[in-house]
Amino acid sequence: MLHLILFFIFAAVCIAGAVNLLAQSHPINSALSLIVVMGSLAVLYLLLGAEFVAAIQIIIYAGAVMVLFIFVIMLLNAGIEEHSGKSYVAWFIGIPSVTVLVGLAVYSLVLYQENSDPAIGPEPILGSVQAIAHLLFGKFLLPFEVTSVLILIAIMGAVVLARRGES
Amino acid sequence: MLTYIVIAAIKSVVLIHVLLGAVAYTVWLERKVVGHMQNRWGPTRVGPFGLLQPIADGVKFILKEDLTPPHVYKPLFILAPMLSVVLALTSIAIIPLGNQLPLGRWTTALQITSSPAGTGDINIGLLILLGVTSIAVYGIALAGWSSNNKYSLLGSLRASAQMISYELSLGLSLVGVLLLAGSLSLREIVTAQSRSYDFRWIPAWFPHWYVFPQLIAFFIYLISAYAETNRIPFDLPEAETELVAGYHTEYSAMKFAMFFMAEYANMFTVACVATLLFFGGWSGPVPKFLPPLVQAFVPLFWFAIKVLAFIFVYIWVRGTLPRFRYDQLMAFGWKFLLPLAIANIIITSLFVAWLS
Amino acid sequence: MNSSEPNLYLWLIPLLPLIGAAVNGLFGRRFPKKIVATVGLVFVAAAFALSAWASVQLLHMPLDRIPYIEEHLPWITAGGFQVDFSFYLDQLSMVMILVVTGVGFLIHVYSVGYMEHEGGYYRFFAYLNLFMFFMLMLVLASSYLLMFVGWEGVGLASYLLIGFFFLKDSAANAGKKAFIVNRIGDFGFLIAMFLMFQKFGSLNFSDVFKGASSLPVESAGAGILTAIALLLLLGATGKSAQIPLYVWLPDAMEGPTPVSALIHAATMVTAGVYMVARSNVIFNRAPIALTVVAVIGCVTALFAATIGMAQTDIKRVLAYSTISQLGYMFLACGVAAYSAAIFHLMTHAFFKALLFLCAGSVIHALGGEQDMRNMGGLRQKIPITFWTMTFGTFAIAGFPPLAGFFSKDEILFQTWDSPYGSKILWAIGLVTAGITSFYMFRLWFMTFFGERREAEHGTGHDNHGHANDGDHVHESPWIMLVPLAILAFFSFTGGWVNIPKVFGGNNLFDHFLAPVLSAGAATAEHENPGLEMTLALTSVVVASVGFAFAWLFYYKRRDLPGKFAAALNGFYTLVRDKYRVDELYNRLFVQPVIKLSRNFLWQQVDVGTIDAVVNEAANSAQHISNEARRMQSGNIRSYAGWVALGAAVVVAYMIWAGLQ
Amino acid sequence: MVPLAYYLGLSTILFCLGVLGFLIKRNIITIFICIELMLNAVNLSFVAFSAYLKNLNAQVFVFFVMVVAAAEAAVGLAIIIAVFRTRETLNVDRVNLLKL
Repeated sequence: MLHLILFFIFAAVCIAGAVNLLAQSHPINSALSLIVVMGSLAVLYLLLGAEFVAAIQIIIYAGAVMVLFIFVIMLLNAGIEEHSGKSYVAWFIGIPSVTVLVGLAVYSLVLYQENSDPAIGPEPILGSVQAIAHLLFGKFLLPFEVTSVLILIAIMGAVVLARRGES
Repeated sequence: MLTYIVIAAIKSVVLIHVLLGAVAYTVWLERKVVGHMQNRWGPTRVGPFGLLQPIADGVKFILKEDLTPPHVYKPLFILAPMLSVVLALTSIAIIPLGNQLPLGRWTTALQITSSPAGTGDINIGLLILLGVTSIAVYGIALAGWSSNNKYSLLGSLRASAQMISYELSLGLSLVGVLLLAGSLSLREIVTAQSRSYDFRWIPAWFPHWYVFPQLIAFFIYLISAYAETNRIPFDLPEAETELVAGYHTEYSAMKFAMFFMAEYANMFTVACVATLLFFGGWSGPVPKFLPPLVQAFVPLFWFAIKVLAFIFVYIWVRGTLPRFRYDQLMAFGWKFLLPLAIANIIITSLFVAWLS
Repeated sequence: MNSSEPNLYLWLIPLLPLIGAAVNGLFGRRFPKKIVATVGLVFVAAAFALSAWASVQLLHMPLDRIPYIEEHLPWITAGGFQVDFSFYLDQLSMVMILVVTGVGFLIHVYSVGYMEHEGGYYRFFAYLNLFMFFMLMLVLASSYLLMFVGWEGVGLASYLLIGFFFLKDSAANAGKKAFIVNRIGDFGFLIAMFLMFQKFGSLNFSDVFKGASSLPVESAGAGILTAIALLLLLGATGKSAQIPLYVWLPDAMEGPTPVSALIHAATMVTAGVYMVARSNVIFNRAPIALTVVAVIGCVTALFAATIGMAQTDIKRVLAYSTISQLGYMFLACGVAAYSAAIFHLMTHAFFKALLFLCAGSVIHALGGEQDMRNMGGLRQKIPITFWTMTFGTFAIAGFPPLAGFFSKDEILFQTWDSPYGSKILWAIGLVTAGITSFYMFRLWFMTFFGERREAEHGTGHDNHGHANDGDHVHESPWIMLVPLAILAFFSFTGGWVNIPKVFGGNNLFDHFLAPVLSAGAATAEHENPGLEMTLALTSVVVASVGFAFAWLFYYKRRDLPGKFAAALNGFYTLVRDKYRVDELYNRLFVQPVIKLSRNFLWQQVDVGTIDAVVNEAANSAQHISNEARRMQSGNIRSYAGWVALGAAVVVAYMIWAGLQ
Repeated sequence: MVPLAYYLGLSTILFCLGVLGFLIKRNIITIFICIELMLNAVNLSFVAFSAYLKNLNAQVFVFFVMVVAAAEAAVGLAIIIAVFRTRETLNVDRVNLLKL
């Protein structure tokens, strides 16, 4: 019961944040509202018993990635976005197909809801740190290392790209 | 369930007030200590030894005109200080101050986020702590940007860069301790430190604090903590000589006070974490002759002592060391502390593997 | 290959020359001539030693172990079709490898001296080693397909070596001619292999022969075996220069003389004979094919011999004699006297190689002169060459007790006596023998006797390092003479391995080869010595007659030949122009093909169809992209729109699929 | 007890909002933020599934997604800075040529 209430609260916050993200015309507001979304998502993760994911959601996403965004916004001092000409493809193909996507998703979810047993629920604590660690350093060791390489490459790329072109 | 919520609420109210009081008196303490270090008296006028000085300051802050300059981006300008102070206070919630506290019918843990039974602790306390501190950047960054002032902007840019950079070495320095304790729960880490050593040749009475096996990690933590809290010698974001007052140049009255409080609250958080991870938390001798209720409070006393010691060190360093140059700061963080922390992790993990 | 059998390392035998070829071919350009020669010789010598050792091992093997098959990694495996890199050693292939490596080595040695002053020294030895590799593959192969690899390989090597002086048009063309004519034969060989696979489901000798021996003799009429046999024969005629595909061999004389000796006399051209002998099981069950073989061989022998009489180019004479000797071998095969064929193959390898090398020595001595009319009186000038040449000439003419005598008489006797043989064939063979001895002695007299005649025309074909003047005629260096001596020795004694009973021998060679060759074949047993004696004497007489004529025409009365030719002018010119077969082929086949290619294949098929398709494809692609380009507006959001559309479609499909 | 469908529905809504933002926003940074939003939506469904199917692998995948997102943010923002240096604008409609 408590779970349900919390879910609805934070889901509402999520959607509100996302909508605000679109509504705002200033990128920094969009960024902040995304942070809100992330925070509430972290809470939802906790509800789902994925503590580790929740924690790193905060640390990595909110604490690092979004800071980077804010940082760039501050650096470039990005102002209100101007309203240039609209893209017809985006309007007349993109948005309809998005609505179609929503419709399909809802439809399939309804289908699923009809023929799924409500008995199954989440474990209290599934994503304990130990469990994740065992997966990460056992079964998924190679991908893990590969991601570290990826990060390294990303760092170099960022440095090369952002350095002033003294050429 | 309900009682649990109520108790939690009560606890948090109490704790916040205690913390704010502590913050206020830390300011007093700081002024005193630094004063004596510089052969001055520090505050003496208000009350005996100027003990009422903090209250006077508080009144002053509240009564001052809270002006918002034009050209600032208002919503964020207002949001920023709140954000920082709220986050600073939040992090205290995770910290366990002591063992169970018997209160008549109920016994509860001296910690806000403890399970209804009052015994347990959230498994990932430390992670949450790190998360909260990592969010703390926003307060400063937004403040600087929103106040639309080049000094503020520079200050906040510096601050955010510096905090992100040192967050790494801070987190990594803690990993060593985690490896030894084998848990992320602060309470378990503390209990792990009450175990006796694995080696015969160390006497039993000698405290099994992780500061001894993790000395390097401890110093890394200390240094990065100073950077995290933007204290001297790393207080570049508010370096008066370079950029007036850094990110809170444009702030006044209560908003400024909030930043102020946030800074000191963060100091407390850091000190608490250091105490818990490196100095055995609230563990310490409990004299048996005292009445049980008092006995229950002795650990809290020990904890407070250790934390205050840290605060003192903070002040001491401030009174002693000059300020770094920014590039020095960054180079030091990335090129020295980080590799050192990683090396420490490697050595520790090898050690642990060897033990098991 | 199970461990109980002794390992003969057959795979090394072909490999060694290949290594030599690789080394010389890849790095030879930088080596000095000495190293090139050393490499070339060492590897061939090693191959020879190894094959000798293997042969000794084979001789000590119990007969039930033979053929010794050495299987290595699989080569082609497709469904039921399986061909391995495996080698097959029995008495037949043993003789072959010995001849190939032995004679080959001697010729290598000879070439060191002969090619001294030629360009592309390393190239020459690389090709020569390559040829050795392929030839050994050919004789050691354990399946028709692997044999075919060697078959093609030697064709390639011979092409390269004929066209060795590729700056000379005639040489290049001769190479091409040889290659193309051989293709025709290979075509027959291929079809034969298809048929075999279709019939026996395998191309390994053992399986094919097992299958074939289970079939009845197609005495009634032509069956599949006859077809296979005839197609194989086509291949053989191509490789061994028999009618109708002999035309390439005389032109092949454009190549350096050692090449002519090695490839176009001793080894490669005998591959056809080897193949027919190897397939004796098939031929024995196809009497018609056998008859065809015999007739072709016989006719070729006579035909080539007659041409040989009128040639003036020393190498061409030898070339035609080679053809006619090969004809003898085919005749022997045709009368199912395979051992006789192989025997003659061996002896022929000796004395023909010898003759070519001597010719080469003569040419070398005369600084590239090849026209016999400009020779003469070389007896004293180059005595060693003269004597060795004499051995060779008497051997090929078939005077006892030289090698040629025994092998040729064996053949003639079999032709007379074997159930497949006939008197007519024998008669032709006999006549051919006479002609052979005539033109050989003609060559001998014209070259070595009388007085030296100056060069009226025709400078050297073999564009040789020396200045083309006959004044300082000199004997060849020892490195060329030693092989001559050895070969001379063998052409003297080579025949003694198969002395028939009449002369107190006991047909060692026949019995040695019997397990392979006379499997179910009704070869004539030497049961009536009287007849054999008579035949032998007859052929000796005929040979001496030929000698006498030659002596009369080209030594005693040199004016006679001119008169003679004038007397029967037309025939003489016809013979001199080799019966104008080349012109005939040219009109019959070459021109039509060229016309077809130019008018139809080029202008219609290539330009009209293929190119058109390609161009059209390119154009349409261009048009399409011109349309599609509009999508690439560079506007990120429109891209996003397209992506969203795609996502919607995919999701819709997945849901639909899930509902099915 | 919260049904799985709720979580999935939420993640769907978030995702579609992200796509929508990508379509209608013009500021390149905002568009980038929308991408992050989509990633988060996906993560949510990952975690939900892992919780309901009692299978941890999905959470590991979330971890990987985050790593990728971090890398992408680093590079992407660097690109944005470079673009801004040359174009002096963050409006994607103005950035529609590969070369200046």
